[in-house]
Amino acid sequence: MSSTQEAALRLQGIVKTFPGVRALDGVDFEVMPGEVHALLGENGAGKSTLMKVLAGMYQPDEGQIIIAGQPVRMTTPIEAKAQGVVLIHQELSLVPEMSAAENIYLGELPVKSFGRVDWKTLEERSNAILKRLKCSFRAEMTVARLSIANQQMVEIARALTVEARVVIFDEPTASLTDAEKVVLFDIINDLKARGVGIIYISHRMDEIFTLSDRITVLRDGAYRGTLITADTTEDDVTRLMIGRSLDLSRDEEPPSFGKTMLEVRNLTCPGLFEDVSFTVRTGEVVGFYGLVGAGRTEIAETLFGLRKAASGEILVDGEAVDIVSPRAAIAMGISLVPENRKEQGLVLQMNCRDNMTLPQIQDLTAGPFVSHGAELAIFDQYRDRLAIKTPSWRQSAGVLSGGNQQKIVIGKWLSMQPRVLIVDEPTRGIDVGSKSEIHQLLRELAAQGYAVIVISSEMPEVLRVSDRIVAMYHGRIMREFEIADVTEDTLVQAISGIKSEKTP
Amino acid sequence: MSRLNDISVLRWLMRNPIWGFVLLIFVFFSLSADNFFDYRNFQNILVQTSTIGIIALGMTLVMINGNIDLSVGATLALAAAFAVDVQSWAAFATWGNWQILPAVCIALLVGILMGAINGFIVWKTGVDAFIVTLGAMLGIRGLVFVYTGESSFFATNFAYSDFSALSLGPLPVLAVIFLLCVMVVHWLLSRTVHGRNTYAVGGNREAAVNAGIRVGPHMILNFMIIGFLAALSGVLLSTQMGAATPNLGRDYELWVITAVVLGGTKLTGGKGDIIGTFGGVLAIGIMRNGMNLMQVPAFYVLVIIGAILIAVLFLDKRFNTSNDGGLRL
Amino acid sequence: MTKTMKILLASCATIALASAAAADTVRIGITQNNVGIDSYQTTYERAFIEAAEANPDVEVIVLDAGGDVARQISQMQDLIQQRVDAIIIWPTDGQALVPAVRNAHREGIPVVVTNSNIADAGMDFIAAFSGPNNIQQGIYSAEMMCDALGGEGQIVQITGMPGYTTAIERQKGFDDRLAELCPGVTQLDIQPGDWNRERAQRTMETFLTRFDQIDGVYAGDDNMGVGALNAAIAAGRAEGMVFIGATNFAVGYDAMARGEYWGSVYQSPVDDARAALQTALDVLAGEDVPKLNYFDTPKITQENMDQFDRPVF
Amino acid sequence: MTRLKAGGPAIAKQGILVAFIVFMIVFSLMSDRFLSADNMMSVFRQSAIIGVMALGVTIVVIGGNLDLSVGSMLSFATVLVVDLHDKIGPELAIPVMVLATLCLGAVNGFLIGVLRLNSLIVTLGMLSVIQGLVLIYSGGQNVDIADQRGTWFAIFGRGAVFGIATPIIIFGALALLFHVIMSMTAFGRRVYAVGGNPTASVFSGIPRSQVVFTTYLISALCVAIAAIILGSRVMGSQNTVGQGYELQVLAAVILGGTSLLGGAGSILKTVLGVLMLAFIQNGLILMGQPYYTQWLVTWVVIIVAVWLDVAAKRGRLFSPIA
Repeated sequence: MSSTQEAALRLQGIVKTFPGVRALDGVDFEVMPGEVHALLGENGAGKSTLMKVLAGMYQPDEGQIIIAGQPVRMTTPIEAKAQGVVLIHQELSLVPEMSAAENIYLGELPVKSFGRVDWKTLEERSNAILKRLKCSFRAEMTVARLSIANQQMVEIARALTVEARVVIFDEPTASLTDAEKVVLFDIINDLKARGVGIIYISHRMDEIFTLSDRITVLRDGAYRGTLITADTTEDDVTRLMIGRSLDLSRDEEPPSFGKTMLEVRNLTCPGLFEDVSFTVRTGEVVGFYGLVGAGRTEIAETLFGLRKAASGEILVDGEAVDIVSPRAAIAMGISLVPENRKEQGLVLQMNCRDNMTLPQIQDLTAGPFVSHGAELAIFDQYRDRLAIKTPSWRQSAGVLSGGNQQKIVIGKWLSMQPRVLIVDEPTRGIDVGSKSEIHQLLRELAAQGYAVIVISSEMPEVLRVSDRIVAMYHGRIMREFEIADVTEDTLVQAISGIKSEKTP
Repeated sequence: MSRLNDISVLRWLMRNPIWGFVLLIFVFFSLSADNFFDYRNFQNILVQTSTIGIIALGMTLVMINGNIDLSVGATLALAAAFAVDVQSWAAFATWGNWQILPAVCIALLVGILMGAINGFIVWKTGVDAFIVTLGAMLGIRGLVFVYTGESSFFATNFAYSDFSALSLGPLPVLAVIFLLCVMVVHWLLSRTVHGRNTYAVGGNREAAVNAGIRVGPHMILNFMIIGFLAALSGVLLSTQMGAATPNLGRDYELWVITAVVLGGTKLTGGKGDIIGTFGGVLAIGIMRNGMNLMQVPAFYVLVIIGAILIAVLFLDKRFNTSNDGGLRL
Repeated sequence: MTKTMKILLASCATIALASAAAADTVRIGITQNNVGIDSYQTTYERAFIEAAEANPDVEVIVLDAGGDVARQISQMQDLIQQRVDAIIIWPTDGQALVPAVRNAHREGIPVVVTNSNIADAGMDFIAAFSGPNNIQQGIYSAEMMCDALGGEGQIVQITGMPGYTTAIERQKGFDDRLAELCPGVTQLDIQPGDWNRERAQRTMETFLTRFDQIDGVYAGDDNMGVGALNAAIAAGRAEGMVFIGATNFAVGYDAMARGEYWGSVYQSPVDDARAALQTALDVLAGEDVPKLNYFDTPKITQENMDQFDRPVF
Repeated sequence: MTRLKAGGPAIAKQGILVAFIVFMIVFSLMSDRFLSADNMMSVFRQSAIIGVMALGVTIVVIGGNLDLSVGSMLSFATVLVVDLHDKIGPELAIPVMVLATLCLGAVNGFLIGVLRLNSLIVTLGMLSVIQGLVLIYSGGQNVDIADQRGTWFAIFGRGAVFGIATPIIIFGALALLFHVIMSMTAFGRRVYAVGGNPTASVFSGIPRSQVVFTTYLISALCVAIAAIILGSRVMGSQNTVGQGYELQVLAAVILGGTSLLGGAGSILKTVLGVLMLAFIQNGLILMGQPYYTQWLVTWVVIIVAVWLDVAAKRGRLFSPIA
């Protein structure tokens, strides 16, 4: 990476404004051939806008894009791809009813006469790319029938249809298992070795420190600095991102646990989870850790009345209960903050206040009417308590940042005064600053005497918030750890299905 | 037949339940209606279904795109009016039987134009196609009345209506045109880039935009295709009548949508095919024909067809939707 | 109730006896316009079936096009397919059925057109027409209107479903005759009421706000005429206004009896149906049947109404 | 240029209101009778039947579904109430008809709310089924009330209170009632939630099936009320009297800016949509235009009004899609 070398891609003074917002404010950025350059910033810092400018989806108002020394103008994704700039989207953007091959070459299917698709060429080329990615499925398969991870591979395969100069990965690991991550990192290293410049966007610090050569940080649409990864600590990066230092330590009073609030005995739902037993006490956070598909979310859904267990018992506060619906669960004091906040947590076009009071709207009435005052009182209380940033309760939930949306959902369930609070993936897709606030909040809730279950796929998260960790593998509980006894190694072993000595 | 073949036929029927239904009613009417199982009756069924069938092909494209077109009945009437009226224009008076040619061309162009207008509005305004074409359904019908002045047009040249009585080999020419359209649109949808992009735009519009597919012009093209097919259907219908009436094609949009949905195309887009639509069209055609032959009173036909539509939807939901993982939503 | 049952039983018995006796029956197919849209067509259908059942030598196939031209064309094909001996058609559209009738003609199946006639181009291919003369009915209504107003006044017209032959013919007969007979009567406006009483009522309400002086209303049938009458009564302007319709319905007959409705044209669906069947049978019997067989549809007014039975529909 | 100012003039977000005002001004300039009290009353009275039905359909659409069966359901209810009027008397005919109509609504609600079948197709099928049922019931005959002057049933369609026609009072009262229900009660909130995001609603403990089911019952109830007005106004009924009403009703709802995707819409704006359609019809006839010009005008008005609405929400006039 000598300074004499020509950058694969260079951005100079990029400005992009939207009505009322200056989304990018003079951003400089470069990536060298054979370099992995991580791009960091909180949600709303301008990363996505920058990526869309790079991928030809937005036109910058000011500034220059220089590729291999030549200033270029890219007005469509196809033009960007022709220049060798390829974006791999964060959210899967595949067409489910089409084959993997068609998806890989979407928008540029090889053509024969009369606009016919040249299937032979298409499938040959696609299979070659999948082979290069060490994928075990054929390109003729319909995408709808592939696993999420394989779908992600199809997404990545798209980048390899051209001789890419620059490949942009936008949160590529969000839905991948650890094993699949290893394959992905191999691919990135392979691309790197071929002299491709990589732009890597992620919220996960560990990945960034494993992969990247340099780190550039954006904040509020502006460039905040570039760091050499080898000479940097996580703390430096975080400070640059949020403008202050993050406190990651757990310096609270030693927790005091009360009575057993929730007890699950031999709960079984064939094909999803088997023979699951555990307890949660008041004042305690129990973390459920495991790979995607290990059955954690399904247990939560069963406890919330969304699934019917084949056998087993659920006891709330010592009483055996039959939970037939979410309404029943709510009546028993169980709350669930679901995994997917946009699809399961919020009615996006509804305003913040109405979203928050939705589960108890029936109880907030004065006569036949909903009491405006009672609703607003709840909203104000939880907006202050959770530090939700919104100009007004009238704001529709859809326009808030991910972190604030998640706080609305948490507020919605806290306001129900639950006896058991289940939080599934509390910080997925949320920036570092909000993440830490939510972790803090979960600890506080425990301290206030709530019985809390946290489901997470992120090891630092479970380690940080839990008092006890339940490790799951393939629908079964492999081991339970007290937080004091757990080590990263034993935890990884437990969730990978490696047998070890039982905990006493 | 080998066992393997049996299984694949079964599996094919499972994926295309409408053809199982077509088979069922075919056997039923063959056994219970006297004149049903007869080669000439099969010809009739094909001719009778061609009107709705040809439009249904276009509707399949538009619905896979995630749109809908409620204005096809009115477009059909407008095209029929042009096809019949232009023949009598003074400009073509000396053309003899060739006066039919410009008439048909103009009628088809009018259909394409109506489709283009719908498509353009859907693209540029971003208003839902259901609303745009609901408006167009009223508006184009208004154009028909403005153009015809409320009365029927008729073709003075019997050569025009003789066309519909022609046969090509063993099949009536209308049936041949219909089958030809089925094959061409099937080929278009399954083999060409435009056809594949139709699935992409309907299945995941964002992905299609990101992949550089120009979604707007793409949708306009599909609206033009359905406009063309509705006009073609109108021209063929007017050859059967030797005339065009301003009320022609009322409620056809509902029948067309019924046929397409019976054929397994999803209203949400991204899914469906011509084989299914063809089955859906035949199902309606056979039921109507068979019930006519069995003299089922018209009042009961309404109840039966409505109930079958709902029943098919119910069965499709039971057997053909992807497993939602047992979540009680 | 019991009386109907007895008649039914009796007719069943007759049929059973008759069919045992009959050597060869004729099969006649009928495709009707739109049964169920109003009582006239329904009564027609019922009368037709009754007339056919009363005749042991006739077997009928009764179809309904639901107002859809294309469906009527397919029904024609289906009837040809069944090789019926004769087809009776109530055309949904006079022009558009010409080729279908021509096909039947080519196949050697005689076609009798009922109620509203086929276009001129089709006259060569039909065996006969049987039905009311709609143009004449329009003329009658114009004459009554002229009479009632004494040759001076302002009127409005409410027509049937736009684009349908009966509606067009009645309007034509009325317009032409009125202009000829009574130049002193001016037509303020013509709007459709779609054979629908409620829609006619709405149309009339708008007329009433629009025009301060309306002396007479001509409606394409009594159903719409009574709708217009309702509107005028509600607005308190019915007094002295002349209402003239066509196809005398029971509601029109009753309104006439109350003195609110001036006159109409008496047209019996039972006569219509019987005439159609008889014409078809005559054709099949090889008799020399005239092309146009109009059955009588006389004027009915408050004065002469006691000569007519109250319509059953 | 083509971009509207963010949060710009509030008026830009009221597409329907703008269109409405423009139309009222144009019509009143073209015809001096248009704004007369008589004409206004007459338009209000005429729009009551479609209006009452549109109120129910608005609630169904906010809940994320469609109802195309209201047209033939209106035929069903009107024929039933008129036919039973002379057989069992109005005091029994009305409750029997309302119950029967609610049963049809319950069938819709069960198929769509509980079995989760697509509402467009189910109600399309029901449109056909119910039309068949009406014809089978009546044998295709018109039904009439014999004693038109003497029955107290006349009050619903022909009566007046303080000089205001009863249909207007019924429409107005129902509009207010439903507005209050949708904007101020827990049920209303739940309908918006289920229409906006059914999954999230279930995750919030809302009984989704029950809510959707209820919206169809309400729609059927509105049809029953409309049928009482219609039957009383006409004192008779044809079997196809409601044919085509479903589309006029839907047009009014759409014109009122209710999103077909569900979760958004307003009862009061539907009233505006209903009146707008009625004024277009009435105004054009007053101007002496042939009846089919109203179809052309409606075409343009629907698209422009919804376009303005959509444009205001996205902040720019034209869709950004390439």
